[in-house]
This record gives sequence, structure tokens and C-alpha cells, in this order.
Amino acid sequence: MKAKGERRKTAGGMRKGSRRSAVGGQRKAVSSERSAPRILTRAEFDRLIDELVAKCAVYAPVAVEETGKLEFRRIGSSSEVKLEGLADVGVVGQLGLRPKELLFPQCEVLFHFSPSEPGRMVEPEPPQEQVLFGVRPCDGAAVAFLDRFFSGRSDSSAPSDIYYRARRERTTLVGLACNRPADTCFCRAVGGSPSGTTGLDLLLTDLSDGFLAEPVTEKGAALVADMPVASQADMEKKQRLAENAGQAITTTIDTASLKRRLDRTLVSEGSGPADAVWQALSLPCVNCGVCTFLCPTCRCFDVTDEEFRGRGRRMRVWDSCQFTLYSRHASGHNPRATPHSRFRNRVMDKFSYTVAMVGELSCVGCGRCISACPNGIDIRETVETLLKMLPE
Amino acid sequence: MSEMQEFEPRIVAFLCNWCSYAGADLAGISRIQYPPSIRVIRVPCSGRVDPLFILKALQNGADGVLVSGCHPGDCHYLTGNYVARRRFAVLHDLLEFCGIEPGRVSFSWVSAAEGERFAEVVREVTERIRKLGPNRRMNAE
Amino acid sequence: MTANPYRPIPVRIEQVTIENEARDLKSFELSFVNEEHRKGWHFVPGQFAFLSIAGVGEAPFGIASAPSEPLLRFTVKRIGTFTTALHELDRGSIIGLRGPYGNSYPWDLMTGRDVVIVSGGFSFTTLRATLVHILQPENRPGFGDVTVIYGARSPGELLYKEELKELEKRPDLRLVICVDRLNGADWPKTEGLVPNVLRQVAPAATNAVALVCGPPVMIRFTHPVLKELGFSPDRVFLSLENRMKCGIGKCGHCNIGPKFVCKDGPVFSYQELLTLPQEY
Amino acid sequence: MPNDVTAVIQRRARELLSSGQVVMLLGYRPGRSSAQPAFITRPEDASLLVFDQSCGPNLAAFLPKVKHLGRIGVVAKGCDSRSIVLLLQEHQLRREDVFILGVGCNGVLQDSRLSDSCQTCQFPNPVIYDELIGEPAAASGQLKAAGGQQSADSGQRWQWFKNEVSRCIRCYACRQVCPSCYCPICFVDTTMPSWVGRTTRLSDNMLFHIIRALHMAGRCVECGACSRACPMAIDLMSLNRKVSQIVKERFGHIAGLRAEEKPPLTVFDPDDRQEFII
Repeated sequence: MKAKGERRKTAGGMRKGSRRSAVGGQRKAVSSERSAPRILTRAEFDRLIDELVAKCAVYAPVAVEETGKLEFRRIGSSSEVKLEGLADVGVVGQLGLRPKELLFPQCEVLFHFSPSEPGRMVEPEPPQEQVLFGVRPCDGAAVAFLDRFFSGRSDSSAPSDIYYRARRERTTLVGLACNRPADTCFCRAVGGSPSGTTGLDLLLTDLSDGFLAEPVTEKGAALVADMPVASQADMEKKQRLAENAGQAITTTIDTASLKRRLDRTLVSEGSGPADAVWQALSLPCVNCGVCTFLCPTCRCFDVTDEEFRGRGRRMRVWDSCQFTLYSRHASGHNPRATPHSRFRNRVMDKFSYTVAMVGELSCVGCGRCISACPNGIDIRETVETLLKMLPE
Repeated sequence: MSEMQEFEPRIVAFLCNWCSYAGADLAGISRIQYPPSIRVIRVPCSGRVDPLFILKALQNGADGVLVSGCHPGDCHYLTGNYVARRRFAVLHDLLEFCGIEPGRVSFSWVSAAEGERFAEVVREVTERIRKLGPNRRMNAE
Repeated sequence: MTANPYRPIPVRIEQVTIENEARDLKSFELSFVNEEHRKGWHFVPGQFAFLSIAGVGEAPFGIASAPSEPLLRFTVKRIGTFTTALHELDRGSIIGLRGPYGNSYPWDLMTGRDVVIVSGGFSFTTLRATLVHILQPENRPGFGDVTVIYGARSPGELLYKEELKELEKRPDLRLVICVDRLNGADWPKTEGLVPNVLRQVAPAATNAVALVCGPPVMIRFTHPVLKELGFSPDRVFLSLENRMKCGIGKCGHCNIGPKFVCKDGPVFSYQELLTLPQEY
Repeated sequence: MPNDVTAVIQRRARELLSSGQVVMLLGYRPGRSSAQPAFITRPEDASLLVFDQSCGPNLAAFLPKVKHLGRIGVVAKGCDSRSIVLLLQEHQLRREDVFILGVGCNGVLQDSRLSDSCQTCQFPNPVIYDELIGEPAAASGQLKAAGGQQSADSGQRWQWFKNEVSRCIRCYACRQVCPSCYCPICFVDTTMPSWVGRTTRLSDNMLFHIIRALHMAGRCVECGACSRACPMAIDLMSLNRKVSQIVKERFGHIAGLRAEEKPPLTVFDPDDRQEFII
């Protein structure tokens, strides 16, 4: 009963292979003798969390009063965690804090400096160990994508991002399978699964009378090594839940065909019929940054310095390709001056560009951009239209 | 408490070129004493003062801001200060609503002939801010 | 511990030269503060680097000096926050440097061939580096005819004027300097827009490689002329300068389709650009 | 089964497009999650249009972007029509640029609850239109005191404000959906000087939100589009209501009612109250 990192759907030109993280040597796939699924009662689960809280930072879904939504918060005790019924709601962190922010914060200090000592730039203290509970499989897949994007490339022109890596190496992701996906979920259409393990260290499934815990990495196995091994009946129950959840997601996308169609539009920009398709699709888009900021794979950043009373810092701050400022040169020239070219860039990034860059789609089907778009733009409809309107 | 007494506020003063700046000048020429708390920025008209300037000053470490222009009816550009007055009124009420301490941002009219009044305004504003203590709410730190 | 790719190394400004009449173009010549940094610094003409001022920020610039020159040179137009701050710095100031980044001009392809350099405005920087590199006595025999067409709006806006006057005398180089309007000046000798001058000069396309760098409008009108002259798209190379923040393919800003100008560029063949969206 | 209003909108859209009276009909179409703005240019597509309580986006925000195409037909609720008036006042639009299909509005639903802004709506019916479709809606809105947050204690108000704006992720959805935010370059996007830092620390967020609210003074029609767009559920409506209240109390102005009125912060009365001036 070995839990395997499943392979994601491959699109044209995509490299096949394991999605095991290229970042962080700690995340070894679990050895077969430690891979046996375990069973955790709620009491054992609470004990595990309280033990971890004493050792490191623990984040888990918490119902937030102001927003009325579930978001990840640092917890001080197992009593704060809301796990009942959690497997039955949509993706966590639709609003508020999301797992991405714990690996790639919206504002992150790169260096501290003092203008009186030019040339001296001091890196911040290394991040602390953290464990994230209740990460959804789509978000796990997104982390695996970020691992690959932020890791060094073989051609050495793009070295590894040490800030991302430092956080990633000190992070353990404990997933929670979705028993009832939301109506905005479409992970299966982009190669994921409501019970997928990609990017995770341990996957929990809510069996209602306890959690089934399947180790994915050695890190994950270590958390549950002393728990009882699950029975055949537990495994069968999990299997049924996973199948039901999978069947609830009916959206399908021919991602390979989509990529071929999208790639054909690259050359005809500006004049070709594809441009009219993009213009029509982007009309309701107002180029705000909601979709990109909430997207678990969007990773663009700006670098900005600030100085206050003799102390300064260089920070990186999330940026969005939907903003005009994003691509505007200091001279005023803007290579993506039109709203539809910015809209297009985002969709192309998800379904074409990152396949060319690192061999993977960068849409994991979490549906956050659908539920958060102020004008109700639905990426599934966008993709449907593109498949219909663009020639193969 | 002693820290509070020693606290010397830093106040950014946006003074219109035609009246309040001249008023400050007169205060200086007349050797009228007032606290050395203000850092003057001369602007062509109080109508030039964007609320952004005021908030930016507070963000960048000012403990208070004073905006001063010509008395209503005396604007060198006829109506600049009238329009500015509406803007400042909204800013004043909104800052209060947001819980920025009343008195952090002050407005006054001082003419070129009112050297003593200028000194009096600075004394009053300084005293208010001294009582409020250092600006922490709007501060960048 | 791997080196932090975001960490700038300290360099000292050794020389500041005002390059144009408008005084908004300055050349900064830099030396390394630490010897080990100097030893570890290797670049090829066409590459760029980030200059960095703590508290102000960073910005990328093409390297205007050739590898053989003792000081690193950057020619910078005062246009934004960073460049304004840089322009205020004097000799002796310490700033930061990150790089070198990007590919370079296609030196393998250029070897043994004629080289045609077409440049306008202040983008001449990396092409100056290229030209100086080619003209090194040990390098010059490796190339065929070298033609340079360099234009600016007015005589006062030309970069590296004294150097250009010297280069004009060289027999092994065809250097045509032009300006949009001469306004009665006696130098340079040619009046006209770069694409038009290129058409008149008409360098042979057989066995030649063209390097183009300039403002977007010049690039747009230069392409058709090169095509007329018989340059195939795989022999025309452009150096692009999209907005960028990291230089190492992470921040996302400089993408043209799936390519990043910082790591896949800044030099692209026209052939490659034909397969990418026109986002440059 | 299309409701009556939907049926009339569809029919009129078809007629207006067929007769060439408008080049585009800006209305709503159902989306998978919520209603979406629809940009109908062919009479045969008019059947896509709907009108119901899920039609939240303020369509006036799109008018400056599509007016170059020709005369635009637009479906306008009470608040949307006030935004059109505002755009007319500020010369962003000419009356002949638009053909307004006004509709009475019973409020917009968000997460199946009446949207916050609609709970205090005083103008559910269009204040300007070429045609009124359906029956006028009854004004049911209760005038809420600007922000239930108006505690007497400055420190408590500060806590409330801090708590709200500290959540901001600076996605600018509030700005992008707002018909009143049409500046080609927003103050947060200037780089010379850079007025507002790019970070999401409190002081940058505060600067953004205070100035955003100030820029709404006399210009906010309280449609609630910003509030509904906010992914962090920041209480933008309280700030908006407050500036509207200030402008109403001090200058007697209500935004977006009469096209011939001047924006209140561009004019003055010599007798404006100045009790706040030393």
C-alpha cells in the first residue's frame, strides 16, 4: 500500500516524470517500510498538534471572524483547529492567508542595510520550522510547481531562489483530502485529484471517526510513525471517499490540445483572429490583481527598497502581470499596454508558458480565481471558449 | 513621564508663499520666540497641498503637520484656499473617523502681517502634539 | 551555503562622464572594491548587470565596456527614480553590482563573418562594448568587414564622441555616424534617420550578421530595411530591454511569452522573435 | 423562464442593436458563479442577457473604456445610474454617448445575503434614464449611521481601522471596479515620486485607504462594488459612507444626482464651516 506521488497530466512538450520536489534535500520519498497508512483519532491528532506547537510554528485552518472564512493561522493549541467538516468545504484560504504565503510571503525582506555603511547588506535570520495542517491537494500540487519554478535550472542561467528554498526546507505540508469538492473545483481537469499527494509530506483523509494518514515523504512518515496502522476496512472507506470526491469534479480540459492552440496564437498577435478572441474574452476583466494574488502558483514579485531613519531594507513584494505598471519601462514604453494583452498573459502563463519553462501547467484547478473574480470571470469558461475558437 | 516632557515634536509645516510664509518671516525678523519644532515647506498656495503630502509626512516620521495659508478672501490666486478648505475639512473629519489622534494635523490662516499670530499658532500646535506624544499610528516603522 | 543571487557586490565609481548636451546621459566607470570579486567577474559583450543603491533600489543596464578594459562602464540615462539617484553620485561613491546576466551577441556565429552594427540613441552601450571587443588587435582578424551605423537625434546626443572621432579614422572599420538633424553642426557628416542611412550604406548581407539595438520605433523601421538588403531573420539579432527586477528568471516581469529577456535574452534573433508575442 | 425585466431588456437590446441606435449593449449575463458583465454587439446575442439580484458589477465602470466604439446601451440600476451622472459631471462621458435602460433594483445578493451597500440604499431607482424597464423599486434602505464603527473613543476607532486595512493585499480590485476611479495613472502607481510604498505593511496600506476614501469624497455613489470585489472583506463601505456623510453634512451634496451639478470638491462656498481651522 505504497502512497505514490501521482503523475500529473502531461501536455504537449511536457517533461514526464515524478513531481518530487527539486528543492530541499529533506523531502525524500518515504521508504516502503515506513509508508504504511496510519489511523489517528481526534485525540491523537490533538496530541500530535500540541506536541508540534511546542517545537515549531504550526499553521492550520481557523474560522476567521471578520471575514467569516477559513484561513491558515498560526495556532497555539489544538483546540483552535477547525477540522470537523473541513473536508467538506471548498479550498481553504479562499480569503485570508493561504499556504503560498507561508512559503512565498507577500512582503519578504531580502536584506537589511544601513546607508551609513554602503555595501554592507545583511540577510534576515533564517525562517523557523513550520508545519501546515489541512493543505488541500491542489495547493500541494501548486507548491510542487513553485518548487520547480524557484529551483535552479540546469543551464545555470537561473540559480535557485535561496529565500524560497530556505522556507521550503523548513516546511512540512500535511494535506487533507477533499471529501466534497466545491462547485468551483476542477483539479482533475488539470491533472490533479481531490486525494492527490503531490507536494505533500503526509495526506490525511477524514473518515469521520478518525483520520487516515498516508505518508508521502520521510518527513511526513516521522509525524505518524507511532500511530496504529490502518485496517483494510479503513483503506476501503478512504477509497470510496476518494472515488466519490473525484466523480464530483466533472470539468475536463484537453490541456494538450489547448496548449497547441495557444502556442499557435503567439505569432499572430496583434493582427490575427486570435487577438479578437482574446479581446472578447477579456472585456469583463478590469485588470485587478485578485486572481493572480490568490492563485497558488502566481509568483511574480517586485523588488523595492525602503529606508527610515538610517535603517533600510530591500524587500520583495508580490506583483501582478495584470497591473499596467508591471511591464511599463521607465521611459513610459509598455510592451503589454492593452488590457487584453495582460489578460492573455495570465491565461497563457497557466496553460502554455510554464509548460515551456519548467514542463508543467501552472493551473492546479483550485478555483480561487473563479470565486474571487469581481466580475465573475470563470477560467473554465475562458478555456472552453479558447478550445472552441482557436484553431488546433 | 519625563520622556514625555522632553519629547520635542517634529512638525512639518506647509506654508503658502504669499501669506503664511511671509508671516513666518515676519515672526523671525521681529525676533518673536516660538518653539523650534517646525520644518517649513513653502508651497505656492494652500490649494497646492494634497492630503497625500500630509499623510506622507506623517508616514516618514513627522509627529505632526501644520498647513497654513492666506485668510479666506485673501488668496493670491483668489480662490485657492477656499477650495483647499473643503479638501482639508474632509481630511480632518476622515482622519478623526479613522482614529488618527485629533491634533496631529492642524490647519490655520496666517497673513503676511501676522508674525505674532504665526508664533502663536506654532506654539499651540507644538503644545498639542507634545501632549499627544510621538506619532506612532501613521509611522512607517 | 550557496551564494545569494540577490546579493550585490560593492563597486566604486572611479569616473563620471557627462555624455550629452542635455546632460541626462552619464557614463560611470567602476572598479571592484574586493579583489576576489574582480577575479570572479567574467562577461561577454552583450550581457548586462544590475546596479544597486541601498535605499533606492536596483536597475539593469547593458555593460558598455569590453572585457579587455580595466574599468566596467555603464552609460545611464536619467529617467526614473534609480537613475536620478545614480546621477547624483560622485567619484568615490560605493554602489552595488549584480551580474553579469543574460546571453550575449552570437560570437560563434559572428566569427569569420561580416558584422553590421545598427544602433540608435543611448542603446549604443553594449554595441560599443561589442565594437571595442572586435577591434582588439588579437580579435580583429577573426571577423570580416565591420560596418557600424550609429545615430542620435542631434550631434549633442551622440555618446562617446571623442572615441567615435578616433574610430572614424580607422581603415578596418566602416563607421557611419548620423543624426536626425545636423542643425548646422560640422560633425558628424551624415543627416538622416538610422533606417534610411542603413539603406544608403547598404552593407552586403552575404555572410554577414546584423546586430540591432535601439528604441522600439527604430527597431520597427530597421527590420524591413535589413530584409530588403537580404538579411535573413536568423542573421539579425536584437538586444531587448524589458522591465526586469531580478535578472535570474524568477520575478516574472521581463517575459515575452515563455521566454525571459533576463536569462533567455537580452539578445534574440529576429527568427526567434517571430515565434513570440510582440511584447517588447 | 426569464423574468419580466429580463424579457424586456432582451427585447429592447435586440431592437436597439438592430436599428443601429446603439453599437453595444452593456448588460449582464449569467455566469457559472455569478452574473457577469455582458458586451452584446449582435442582436441575436441579446437573448444572453439577464437581470436579477446577482447582477452586482457597476457597469458604468466600463463606459469610459468602450465609449469610443459609438453609442452604448447600458443597463443601469439606481447606483449605476448615479455613476453615469457622476461621469457626466466630470466630463468623462457625454449624454449622447449612452442610451440608458434604467431598472429598479431590489438589492444585490452576495453569498445569498443582501449586499452591505444595498442595506442602506436610498436610490434603488435610476436617477437618469432613457427608458425605465419594469416597476420602480421601493426604497427600503435604512440610513445607517456612517459605520457602526463610530465609537466615541479615538483609540477604538483606530483599532477598527487598523484591523480592517491591515488585511489589504493591495490587489486594487476596489479601484479597478469603481466607476469613479478612472485616472490613467493612479496615485499608488506613480514612480516619480513613489507616493505609496509597494509593501502591505500597515502604514502603506493606511496611506492607500485614506487617500482612496478621500478621492471618493463627493464622488462615491455607494454602489458597493468595491466592497463586494474585496477578496479580504475589508469594510470599505464604512469609509465610503463616512466621506459621503461628511460631504453631505458640510456641503449639502449627494453624489451623482444631477448631471449639471459640479463636483463638490471643485467648488466652494465662502461660508463653508471652518471650525477645524485654528
